[in-house]
Amino acid sequence: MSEMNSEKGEILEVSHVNNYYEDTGLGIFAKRQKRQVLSDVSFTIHTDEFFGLVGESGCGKSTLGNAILGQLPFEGTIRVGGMEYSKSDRRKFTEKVQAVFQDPMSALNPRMTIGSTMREPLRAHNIGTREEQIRAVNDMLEKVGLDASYADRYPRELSGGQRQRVCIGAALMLQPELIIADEAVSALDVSVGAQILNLFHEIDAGADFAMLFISHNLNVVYYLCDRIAVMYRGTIVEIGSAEDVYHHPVHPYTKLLLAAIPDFTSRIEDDGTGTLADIAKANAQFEVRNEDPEGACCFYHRCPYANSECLKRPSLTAVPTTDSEEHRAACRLAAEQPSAQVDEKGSVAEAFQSTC
Amino acid sequence: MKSGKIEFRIGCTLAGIVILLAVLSLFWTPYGINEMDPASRMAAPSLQHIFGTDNMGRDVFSRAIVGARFTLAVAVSTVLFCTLISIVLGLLAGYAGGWVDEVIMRIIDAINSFPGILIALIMVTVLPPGNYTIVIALCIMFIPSFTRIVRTGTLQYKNADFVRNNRVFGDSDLRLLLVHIFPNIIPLLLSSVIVGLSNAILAESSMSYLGLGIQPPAPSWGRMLYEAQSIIFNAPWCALAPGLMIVVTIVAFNCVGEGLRKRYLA
Amino acid sequence: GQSKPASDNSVASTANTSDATPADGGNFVYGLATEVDNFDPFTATTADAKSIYFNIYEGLVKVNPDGTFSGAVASDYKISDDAKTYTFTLRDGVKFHNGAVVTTDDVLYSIQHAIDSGIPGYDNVDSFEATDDKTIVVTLKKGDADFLAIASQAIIPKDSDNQGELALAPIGTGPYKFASYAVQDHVTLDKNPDYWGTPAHLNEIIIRFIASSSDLLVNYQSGAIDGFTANAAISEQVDKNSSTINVGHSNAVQALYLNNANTPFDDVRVRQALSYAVDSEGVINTVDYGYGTEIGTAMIPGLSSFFNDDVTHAYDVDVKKAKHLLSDAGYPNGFSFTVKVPSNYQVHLDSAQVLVNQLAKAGITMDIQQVDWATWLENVYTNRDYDATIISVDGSIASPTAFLSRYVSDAHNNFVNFNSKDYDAAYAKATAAVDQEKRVAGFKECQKILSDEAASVYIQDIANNFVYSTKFAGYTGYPLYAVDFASVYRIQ
Amino acid sequence: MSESKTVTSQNLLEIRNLSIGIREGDKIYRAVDDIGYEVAEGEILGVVGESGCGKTVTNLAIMGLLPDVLFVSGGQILFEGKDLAKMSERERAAMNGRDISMIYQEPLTSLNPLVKIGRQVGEPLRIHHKEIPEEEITKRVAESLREVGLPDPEVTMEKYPHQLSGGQRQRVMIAMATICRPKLMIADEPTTALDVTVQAQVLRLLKHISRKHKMSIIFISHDLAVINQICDRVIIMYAGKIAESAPAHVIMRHPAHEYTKGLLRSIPRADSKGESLPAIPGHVPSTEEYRDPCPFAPRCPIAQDICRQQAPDAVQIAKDHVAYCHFLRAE
Amino acid sequence: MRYLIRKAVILILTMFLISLMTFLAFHIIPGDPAQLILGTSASAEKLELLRHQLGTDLPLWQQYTSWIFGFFRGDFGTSIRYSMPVKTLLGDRIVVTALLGLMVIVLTLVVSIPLGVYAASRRNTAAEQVVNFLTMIGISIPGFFLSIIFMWVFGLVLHLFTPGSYVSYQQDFGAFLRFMIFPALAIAVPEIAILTKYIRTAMLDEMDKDYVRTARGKGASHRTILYGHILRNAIVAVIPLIGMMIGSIFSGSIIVEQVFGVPGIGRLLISSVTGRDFPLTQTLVMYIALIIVITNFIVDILIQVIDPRIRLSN
Ligand SMILES: Nc1ncnc2c1ncn2[C@@H]1O[C@H](COP(=O)(O)OP(=O)(O)OP(=O)(O)O)[C@@H](O)[C@H]1O
Ligand SMILES: Nc1ncnc2c1ncn2[C@@H]1O[C@H](COP(=O)(O)OP(=O)(O)OP(=O)(O)O)[C@@H](O)[C@H]1O
Ligand SMILES: [Mg+2]
Ligand SMILES: [Mg+2]
Repeated sequence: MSEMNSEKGEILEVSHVNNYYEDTGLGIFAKRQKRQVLSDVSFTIHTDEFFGLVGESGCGKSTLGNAILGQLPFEGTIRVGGMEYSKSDRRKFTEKVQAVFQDPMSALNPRMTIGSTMREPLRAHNIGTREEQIRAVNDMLEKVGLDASYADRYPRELSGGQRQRVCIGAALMLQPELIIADEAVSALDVSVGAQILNLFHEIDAGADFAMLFISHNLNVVYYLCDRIAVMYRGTIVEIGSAEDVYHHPVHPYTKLLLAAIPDFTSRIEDDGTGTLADIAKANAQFEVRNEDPEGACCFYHRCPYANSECLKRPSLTAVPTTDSEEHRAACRLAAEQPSAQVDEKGSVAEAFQSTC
Repeated sequence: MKSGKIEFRIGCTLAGIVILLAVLSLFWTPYGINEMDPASRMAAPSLQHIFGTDNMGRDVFSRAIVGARFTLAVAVSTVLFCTLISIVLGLLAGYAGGWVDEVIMRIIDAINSFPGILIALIMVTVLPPGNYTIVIALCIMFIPSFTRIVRTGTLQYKNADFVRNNRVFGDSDLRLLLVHIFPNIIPLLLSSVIVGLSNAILAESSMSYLGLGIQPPAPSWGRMLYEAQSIIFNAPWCALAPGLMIVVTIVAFNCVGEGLRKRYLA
Repeated sequence: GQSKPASDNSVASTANTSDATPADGGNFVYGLATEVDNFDPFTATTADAKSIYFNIYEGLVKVNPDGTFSGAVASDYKISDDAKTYTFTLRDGVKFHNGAVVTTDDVLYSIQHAIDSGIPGYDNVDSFEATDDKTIVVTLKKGDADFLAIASQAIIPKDSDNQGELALAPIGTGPYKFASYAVQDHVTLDKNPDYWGTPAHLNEIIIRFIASSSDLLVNYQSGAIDGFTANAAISEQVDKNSSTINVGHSNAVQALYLNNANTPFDDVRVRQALSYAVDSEGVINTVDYGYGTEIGTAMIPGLSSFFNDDVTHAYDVDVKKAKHLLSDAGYPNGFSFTVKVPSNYQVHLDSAQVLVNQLAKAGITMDIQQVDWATWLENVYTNRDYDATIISVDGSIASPTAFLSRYVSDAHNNFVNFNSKDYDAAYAKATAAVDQEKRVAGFKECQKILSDEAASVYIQDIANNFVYSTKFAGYTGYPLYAVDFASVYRIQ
Repeated sequence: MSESKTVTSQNLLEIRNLSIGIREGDKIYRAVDDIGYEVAEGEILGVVGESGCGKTVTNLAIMGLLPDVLFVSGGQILFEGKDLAKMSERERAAMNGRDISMIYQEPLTSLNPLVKIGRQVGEPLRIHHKEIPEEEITKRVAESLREVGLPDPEVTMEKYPHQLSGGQRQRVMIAMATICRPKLMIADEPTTALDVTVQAQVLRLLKHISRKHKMSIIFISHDLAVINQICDRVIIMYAGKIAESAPAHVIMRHPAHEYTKGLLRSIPRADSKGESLPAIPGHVPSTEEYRDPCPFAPRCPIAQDICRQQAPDAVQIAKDHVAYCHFLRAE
Repeated sequence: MRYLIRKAVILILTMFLISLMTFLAFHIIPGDPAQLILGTSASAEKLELLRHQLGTDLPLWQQYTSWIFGFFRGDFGTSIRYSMPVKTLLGDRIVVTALLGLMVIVLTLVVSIPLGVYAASRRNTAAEQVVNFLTMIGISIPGFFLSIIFMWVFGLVLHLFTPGSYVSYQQDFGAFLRFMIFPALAIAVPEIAILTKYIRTAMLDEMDKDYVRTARGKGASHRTILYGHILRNAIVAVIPLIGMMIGSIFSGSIIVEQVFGVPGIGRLLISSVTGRDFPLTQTLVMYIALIIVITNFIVDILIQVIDPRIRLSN
């Protein structure tokens, strides 16, 4: 909550954000219905902090990112540097927050030169003369690892990694206090993605800004971020320092996520002699429990530990056994389960299997 | 793409020839377009009259190339005006959405379901006389389809990643529309505009055919065709010359449009 | 005779029809470029409709091919010396198409209906009565030698048209009776077997409505129709070996009508200049293939006894004189004006295009503006909101008054706004005259004034040719626009 | 453990000196340049490489499904000893779906949106086994849907692709690809579009099916970790050429080629937090760009002049371990 | 349901707008039906009388409301020009035009679907080029020029039919069809060309889709892939065009009916406009608009029926 870490200062404050999409339903007889995408999302990002948001596809990560950018209507409050978005104040707001999106192929206007695109933020905010703007663009190109000659090129002449550099450069032009990076490396090749991650590292060292880094790859988030939030079905299920969440996960979903990450130490073994039932059992941890009652814990339908207590949605509670107060999880087990050095990944899977 | 290029070239060549003839007619025609000679009426094509003469003894070739001028002038100005209006309407409807979109689209729908001939007739009778009333009539008939194109394009780009990106940069709505969305619709629009040119030629000739077009003695191809109808048996060249000119021109524009479409949308 | 016999004009006919033997029976498909939408002889006014119902209805008297009149429903008539009392004797055994015998009641009803319907000329009827069951006496307010023409108005059964029922179900006494009608498609007429006079040869006449006169041609060439009436530009296109062309007149005055109330046409010198600049013969040759008849005044040559041929060449083309007159009138460099031409008449559009050339020689620029017929009627004819127009004006009856009355200053249909005290006086004098010679002289005088004043630029009486297949023969023309199917027969 | 699975002697598929050209206007580029590898019966072969290096194209060539602008410009594709590249389209069609099948990266677009799942899954049977009656096909479809772990096959059969989740669609694709029990299945990035949890299921399933039915799989991915999970042997491709090929555990532990090394290093791992990743500088050349004889030369830390003059030969580093680099010595 | 209601409201709104537009248009353009009927020799009193009979002397709003109330009662008024109830007048002609339209649609579908599929299946061959060339020409020929040419070539030169000898469908349906095939063809040629082109393009677009590759990967035959997989998807993309086609078939029939002398509603529309026959024109315009609007509505539904993605998912 707000009382903690106040000395550090908050750049982003998200409190009790709910968001709905109207399902227009194209069908003739389709009913219009509201579908909740974000439910009661609250967290803060401190100045100069890299904050990671992970979760499976469709859980609402991008929706949250867009809500913060003021591109979507939502309920609740979001403050960036103490300021709420309003259409009339869009300019001032955008000075504080900028974004880098997933697909560098489509994020640049194909009919504008790189230089022109990068000047766009300055132009929009009437910063400097033409010459000053051009100089600033050249400096920024340099900073993101491209030379000034790229200013005259068109996006189609650049590789994916180069384009993502341009996007990052453009986002930095206004020296924002917060950058939202939505899957900024997911579309890139491994080797190029690494370059971009490095770039984020470098500019982090040089400039003063916080970042909301959205990704579905826990490894990447852990690598880059100071703090991590795990989202499931529009709810934050676990939040804490990168170390705590990655190494001492509390929420079953976080554990599942970690267990599913393919790594270099284990291999899937199967001699083909088993039955389909064996496979089913092995996959059980991923299978869907048929019931998904209203108002229950969002993970109820997949949770091996679920019991009747879980029919009431738990709120984020601090995990007691950690040294850091910051570590919180939305699970009944959060309070009772010792999170320190719990299980290895293998045993998580077992836990999942044994209950199904 | 290669095939697009070939079409584009063929189209440009044909269109070039037609336009050249039209321009030529500004300075020179073999005979006056209203120069009549009853003695040599309905003369078959010959060296004197390469497309023959019509029932009043006028040189069909001269009339056909001057007709090119009128027909093209009508087509070009129609498409020009209508594009300008449609751009405004389409961008507005697409970008603003909501009731603005609803109102614009309903009117467009109504115009679309309204017989074109009636629109033409109204315009021609209501507006002050002049060759370009037909332009306004055609314009109204063409606005729905063009507006749709612009609107669809706008909708397509309204939420495009790069537009969203620039919105985050702090660009104003107007700038987003004019600098980021509109230029990207241009290729789509351009090929439609060129196809629209040929539709305008078709429509102009249909209107002239119904007596609603260019005022005589100025020839337009539609008018020439109409006048040639009664002598088609004895002087088929009078109908074939403007008819084929229309076909060639439309093929030319369609080729150019197709070529452009393939080049930019492939 | 009042008109040159039509056969005199049949120059274009190459097939020798006189040898052919007539045969009764068969049908004839006639193409009409407009629609007959109304068969009520009291309300229908389109020339095409009249040309068709000529075959269905008859009046007390009926016009002859030479322009004279002879008895129809009436077998006999007597005209008093002062031309004020007309006595008609009903013909015996004339039957309507519905089988009823024509009685004096029917005739009285018809006359009253004509008066009620405002048929021109009937306003002059003072009283009418049946003195016995065969005799009808009509008394006029003032003597009118032309009343016979007026008395050719249809006789219809008593009470048959109180609500305009005849429009769709005509009943007359003519050689053909109405059989069926399909909107915009065709009308069928059947032979009237009970006809009192020489019965028709053909059993059935199908009149097909065709969208335009050029389509007439196509349909004729394809064999879909057997005959049609059209101007020379169309009729000249047919194959002359298999067609008979009966050259006739449209019996209408084609002119470049000038709005005498508008500048510069309020200046007689300007109007005269235009008349000198225009070469009617050129128009006739170019547009009408030489078939039209040149005129110099508002009278058709068909009414030959009244036609003032002296003024025909009063304004033979003289560009110098035209220019001279123009500079006198204050237009040394010419001027420009717009001519409104109804777009449904290709002849007039073509004529206009020829005139553009001719007037240009005298330094006058004429811009053509096509208007649709309804617009023309409202703007040009009714509201007189125009400078000039090209049109053919016809007479509703075969009488000089039909052509000349509209030039009287306060005539409701004086759409050219002609205003001449001399003319008004001359016209009054002519119509008052009972004596035929005086009448002729009076009307000729009127025409002379129109010519002198150059009320408009009179061009021609356009040729209106009846074209039909050589499988048929016998067609006879009239000085009215009428198509007499009864005269046509199939050749064996 | 995993080391136990090695290549059997019998090669199901052998690719020799395969080159694939791209026709673009009047120009011809090379998408794949003189590559060769083999797949043993029952083996899972991983193909790794960055985007555009030619993974998909190579495998489309095996299926005979190259788009019009691409063509096999040289080499052989031997399947059970017969050269696929020389076969007529008809002969190819007879094998596709029956002997060789393929699953694709994008499970949504790879299914016909207007056709019910049941029909689509049963289609290979309908095509290749016309003798099987319709009820039997329905039964087999249900069976194979159950096999890929889709609950309620009868219900699923009546659904349309858009009514299924990504993971379910991918499993439908697998059911479709295996229904005729092919000898070789090509899986082109089958898990890239899926969430990690779903990915784990699909990998497990593929492995099971391969082992159970002795089916060979060519598994394409750009994620080395995924490859490591299920593959027996791995081929590393770079810019249309093969860089290295070895058993999976060897590649992961003892990479020989500089590209492979770089690739492995640039993956963020738990222990690299806070450090700068040793990323490979530069980018993969596109097909239109000039490529050095060793295409990796511009990005290679140890590149010398020779790399820009001469293509490296295959160097047999160990049994089953081959790399293409001038600076490697055979052991 | 909401969708249906919304659509219905929009439909009514559009129709209302159209009726208002027609009405206003009619009172803006010059031309007095009474004058048209009575011609140049009519007297002022006669005109006044007729205007009163026709009701054209009433205030505008009264004329409109009386028309619209009549319309809702199913009374479309009496044609001024033909002095017949509009309903009677329309009866036959709607059938004629509908039959004509139907012939055009059948011709178009029968020719363009196989042709489009064929062209697409022969991608980059001479055959495709020939089809492309033909469609290009087909699109470029003005309908009336084509009609004139048909009339000339088929009617006058080859004597395949007799221009002008329209036979009513009630009289002899065979002869009716034989005659109508040419006007139908004159309208259909450009439509065939357009549809062929669209089908070809849609097929080509679909051919590059992944599911086609899947089908080929299963070993499906060329034919199965073309007709079983691609065509259905291509048709989904083409269906919206059919809505537009109805409109252009109508415009086409206006001219073609005029040229070939077919007594359908196209020809009636022209004469009703030139005759300032307000009740007739208004009804015709409403009728045509209704057909176009309803067609688009049907197309909407059709797409939903064919495309399960848009269909109700329950
Ligand atoms: N414009 C929209 N209209 C309706 N529903 C939407 C819209 N955009 C997103 N959604 C729905 O909202 C949910 C969250 O979407 P969101 O894009 O935020 O997910 P995400 O976590 O970013 O997923 P991914 O990892 O795939 O990007 C999804 O279920 C999606 O279907
Ligand atoms: N249809 C095509 N037209 C032109 N070039 C193509 C086409 N398909 C592939 N290519 C080119 O061939 C090369 C190899 O493409 P391929 O699809 O095999 O790459 P990939 O390794 O599968 O990449 P990814 O990981 O992105 O799927 C690329 O450079 C690509 O540009
Ligand atoms: Mg997202
Ligand atoms: Mg690929």
